[in-house]
Amino acid sequence: MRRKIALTTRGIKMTTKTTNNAVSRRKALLGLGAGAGALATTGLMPGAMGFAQAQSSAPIKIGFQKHATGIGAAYGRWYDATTTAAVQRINDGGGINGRPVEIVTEDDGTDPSRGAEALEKFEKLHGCDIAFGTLFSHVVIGSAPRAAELKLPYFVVSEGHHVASGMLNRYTLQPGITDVKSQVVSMAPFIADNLGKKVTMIFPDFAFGHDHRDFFTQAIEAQGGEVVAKIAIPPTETSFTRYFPSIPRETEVIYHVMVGPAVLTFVKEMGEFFGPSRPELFGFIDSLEAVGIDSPGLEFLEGSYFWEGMPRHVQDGQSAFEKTYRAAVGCDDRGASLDDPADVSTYAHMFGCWETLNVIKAGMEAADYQGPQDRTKLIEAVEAMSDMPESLDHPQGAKRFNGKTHQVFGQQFISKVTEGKLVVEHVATIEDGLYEDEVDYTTQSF
Amino acid sequence: MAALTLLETKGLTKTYGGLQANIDIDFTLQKGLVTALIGPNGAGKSTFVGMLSGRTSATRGRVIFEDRDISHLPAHKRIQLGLAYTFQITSIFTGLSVHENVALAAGRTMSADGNALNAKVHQTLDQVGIADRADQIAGDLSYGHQRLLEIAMGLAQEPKLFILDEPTQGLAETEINDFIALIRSLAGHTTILLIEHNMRVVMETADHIAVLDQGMMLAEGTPAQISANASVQAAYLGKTVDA
Amino acid sequence: MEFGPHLMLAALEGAVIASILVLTAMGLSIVFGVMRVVNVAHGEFFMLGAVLAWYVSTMLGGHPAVGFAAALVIAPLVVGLIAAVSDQLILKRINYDPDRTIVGTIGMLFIIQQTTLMTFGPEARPVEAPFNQRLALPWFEFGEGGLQMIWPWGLSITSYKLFVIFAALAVLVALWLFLTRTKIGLIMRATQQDSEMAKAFGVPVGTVYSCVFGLGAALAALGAVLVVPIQQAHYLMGADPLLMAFTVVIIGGLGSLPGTVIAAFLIGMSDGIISVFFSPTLAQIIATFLVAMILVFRPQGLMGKAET
Amino acid sequence: MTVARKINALHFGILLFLLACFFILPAYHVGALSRIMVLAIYAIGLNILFGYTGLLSLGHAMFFAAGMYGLGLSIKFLGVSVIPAFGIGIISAALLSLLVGLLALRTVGVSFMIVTLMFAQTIYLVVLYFGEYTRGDEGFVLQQAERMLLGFDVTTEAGRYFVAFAAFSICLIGFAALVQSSLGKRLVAIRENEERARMLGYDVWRYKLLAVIVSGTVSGVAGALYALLFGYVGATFASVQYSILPLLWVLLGGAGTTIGPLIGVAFMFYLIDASSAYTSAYMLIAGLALVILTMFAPRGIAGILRTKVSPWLP
Repeated sequence: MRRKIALTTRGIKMTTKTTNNAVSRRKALLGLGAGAGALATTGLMPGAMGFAQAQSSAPIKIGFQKHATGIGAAYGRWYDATTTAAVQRINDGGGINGRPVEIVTEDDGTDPSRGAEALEKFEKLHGCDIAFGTLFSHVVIGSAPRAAELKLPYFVVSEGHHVASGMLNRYTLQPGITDVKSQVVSMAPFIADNLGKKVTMIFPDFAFGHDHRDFFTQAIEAQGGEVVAKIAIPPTETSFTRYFPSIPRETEVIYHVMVGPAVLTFVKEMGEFFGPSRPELFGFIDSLEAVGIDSPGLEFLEGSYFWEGMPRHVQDGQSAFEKTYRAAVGCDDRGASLDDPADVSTYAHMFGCWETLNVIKAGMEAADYQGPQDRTKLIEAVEAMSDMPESLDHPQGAKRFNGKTHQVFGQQFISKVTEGKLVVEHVATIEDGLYEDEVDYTTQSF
Repeated sequence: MAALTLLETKGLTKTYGGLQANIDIDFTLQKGLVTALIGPNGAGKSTFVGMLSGRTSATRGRVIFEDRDISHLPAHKRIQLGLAYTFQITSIFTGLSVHENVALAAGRTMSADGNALNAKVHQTLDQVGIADRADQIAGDLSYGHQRLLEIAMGLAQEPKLFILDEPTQGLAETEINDFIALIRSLAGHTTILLIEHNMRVVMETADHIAVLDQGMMLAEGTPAQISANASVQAAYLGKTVDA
Repeated sequence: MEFGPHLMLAALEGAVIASILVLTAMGLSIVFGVMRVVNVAHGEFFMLGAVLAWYVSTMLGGHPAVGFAAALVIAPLVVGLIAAVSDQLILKRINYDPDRTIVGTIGMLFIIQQTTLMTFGPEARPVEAPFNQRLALPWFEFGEGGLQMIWPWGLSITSYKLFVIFAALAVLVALWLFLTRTKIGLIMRATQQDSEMAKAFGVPVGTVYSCVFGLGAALAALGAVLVVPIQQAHYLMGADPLLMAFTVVIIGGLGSLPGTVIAAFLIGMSDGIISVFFSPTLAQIIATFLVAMILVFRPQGLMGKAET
Repeated sequence: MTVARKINALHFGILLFLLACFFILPAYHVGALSRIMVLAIYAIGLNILFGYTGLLSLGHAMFFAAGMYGLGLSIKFLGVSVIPAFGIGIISAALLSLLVGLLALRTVGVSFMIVTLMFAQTIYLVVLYFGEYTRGDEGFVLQQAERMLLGFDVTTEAGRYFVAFAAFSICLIGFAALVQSSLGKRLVAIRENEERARMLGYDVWRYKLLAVIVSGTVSGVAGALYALLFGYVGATFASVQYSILPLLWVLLGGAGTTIGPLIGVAFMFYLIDASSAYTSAYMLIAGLALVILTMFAPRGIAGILRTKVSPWLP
């Protein structure tokens, strides 16, 4: 599979010379200065080949399902910002197969039915080449059947296990972000070795929480630990203190994955409950995406641990790719908007949009994608991918794509809150997060 | 005489909280007659007929209709047995047409066969004199016509016992004359229990009069007997009469 | 945790929930009682209160208490004004027809929500509490040496949460005085009893309605300002208070203010206490179902008069 | 033309138009219409109870969900084919509505609203509680192979459209017949004046129960159909939002009219669809539209037609 990747890279070199889209000079130069190494391979010199090889210079249209409204709106805004930045970079680099990329955005309202409608619009109204997606699992799962019926490749950035579980279909792929099962599995060794073996889990009582419950219980047992209590909180809950007494005294680690607007309350009330004598805390940053770690009431998190898909705060030894990426999406050293330090991004997830778009680009170039008739070729090209080295295309780190399960795997970070900063303590490798295949989509017909 | 009794009450009593609205009323209603129930305001007349029709549940006592104890039947079952009831405050389907109002009243017993039902509706509307308004929305009718419509809805059910709660209230003099004529035309085949304040209507239509005062049956008799009854006069003179 | 302390903790939490709920529900109850309309946008007024509290406290800066105190005054006033204006602009013109009011207030709900999303954004934003000490609570137990005072693990409340309970009580008392001792309060209650009669006596019913609508919204906003240091301001936060308040008002018995208070207390507490005995979601299922069954077997609510 | 003829002509005209739409309209609108028709069935379900009987339920999502999960779970776990699964979906909705009717009809007015709301919320939480089977909020997918209707593929555009069309036709014609029947008139009588209806000898409670069951079952049909045609079953459809939506559709289209539900769904769909092309603030536009409609067209769109153009509208 290595060969294929190399080919792809050559493809990029050949075609990414210029673009007819308006070029943001400032951003391009910024990128050039910051990530010189990476950019040398993709090249940003104007002129030369142009669209010579492209049969058409019409834009490649990518339908973007956005959580513009509804419960996922905070994610939607940053997914949008990242997508815009990634497309800008792709277009600045000459587009895909010599054609510029155009993003067509539709609000999915964070609702499965609206999500499916958005896909319909992409296909039938906007004439999109592919659809590109969204975070919340129910939207993805509600949309995926339509994608298959419309024969519209649907690239999701949801971190759900739905793709790799085999629940979805050949048209749905998740090549830019690791799924929750892998994330959870890769956390267990660190927790068992460093924090404690008796774990109480607190999670929302819906599928996302159940995934955590099931995968982590298995994984921690494999490490010789045990889950001493599982506290499922109803998703509509807004106050939590009354649930904490169910935490057994013997608990050494609390594993929490609450999401939604009430999580701040959750963390705050947990702090108030335990006071000075708390067990170790391990959480998923999903809880605090788009929320400043220095928000009032979160002082209690000092010294606790978080999974991060990508470190929100700049770490020592930051890679050039990371630096360029961070600047491109408009985030400061603390993962907040450059314009407003109170506007914190969803940094641990949104890189998935950036990377997914680059995978799409690589896939389209490998498949010599010309139009909707080449969609299956595109899917096959992506399925054929395997290792993706760390690069500006993959600033979060190297990835390994599993073509059979349509799921990508990458490294995961465990950060400790240290003086109000998320400092990476441990990096779980790709291997830590691998698990047996549950499906082989490549055997399904198109 | 027993064979001619249509409805009978035994010890019928209603108390609201501590207030006694009807106290141990024993009453018989003769088949085929027009009986008027009179009494001063607050005497408990509406409560009494409410308990007959089942709108109001009795605190105790029995209601016997055609030799059958109906005390525990809900209102709609009593209506199905052949009672009809018009409300003191006009109660019609204001959003529906006059025709539909009467059709709903007649339609319970008749099959949905359009023609027979239509004929019945027209005949009934004719009877009360508003056939020309069949297609109007009931809520648009004048007050007097709405009262007539409600009477038509009662008639359309072809009741064995027709209870009218102050049917002439608010009617003009000519309309009252028409009403009197209508009641007279029904006399003989439909038994009528009439709550009425207008003494002219009572005297011109009733075969029999019952007087209720302070929740108790004060007197019963023919119009002539009642007119001459001293205690009835006392009851009326002692209170405000709003007829 | 031991059963006793757990129950006590749940009861304390229940009291906090009930305190916020009672203010929100009182607002809805007054509107419902006087105007006989269901205000579906009531939860959005609650949300606006929380959002405004964030704006006020962020703009003022300084000690959290300054911003909080300012928000306590400003947010209810502004929200009340917005509500009164929308009453004049919309509800008055549809004659408070029940069905149309539902559609109209759903429309208002969308407008308020979207406007907040576009200005305030989709994030949950915290407001710092003016004070927030953790207070460990003791528990008494019969041990070997007789009655012992122990300090169970986790049994605590914060000073701010205690403040919320007392603040809600204070507001209730003030509201009661307002309704019973002031002229405008009496006019409101007279209008509630019989708006036709009130009109006949020269009460400007239209103005009273606007005031009532404003007052109802202001109470919701006040509840939100109190809650926002515990929970966070978020543009979708209005749905839950709306449903809860609506339920409280009906369970309490339409138009019965004492009933509303009792129901808020019952529902807030039961929410807390049932959770001691069952797993969280099951507890919510049971609590929700019980609320429905209370109404099934007492359709007029706890303090309502039976309809005949 | 007699009124009955006009009414029939109207309904068949609408159906013919919908049929023609498949051949005339661009693909996107064909897809949109199949969704609109399914949701219009849901709105018809609510309209029977709310528009014609005068009972406002705020919990109809539970019936929609009963149909949806009845079909979805029986396909997923019992492995039955579509037709029996559809039957199970409908029976689930019918049983649930019977149960809810028996309990909730002890209440009237706002209490009825709250009781139905609470029952629906209970059902929603139950769906989450049994997440092991339902996959909670995330829901689950019905695979293409599981969605064959007697060898007929409902996952194609045409398949979906014609199944939706057939179901909608049956529901609209059945609904129109119900409204014209003496049963329908009695329901209206109860809506207009319950006490009068009772004092005409009608067993009001029994008619209301019947209305709840018919209404709930029709809503369940819509839910089962939705799962079948769109291949997804999820808790979102049991949430409060999906109880409020049909109410909105019915009120917008015209409560107590036969064509109101379809008009309401289509109007709302295209309003959001059109405005979302220009702005992400389509909710603002939808909100304004609601306020304006309720101020100037209180009886809904079909209501305007009835007062301004054709008073005979059923």
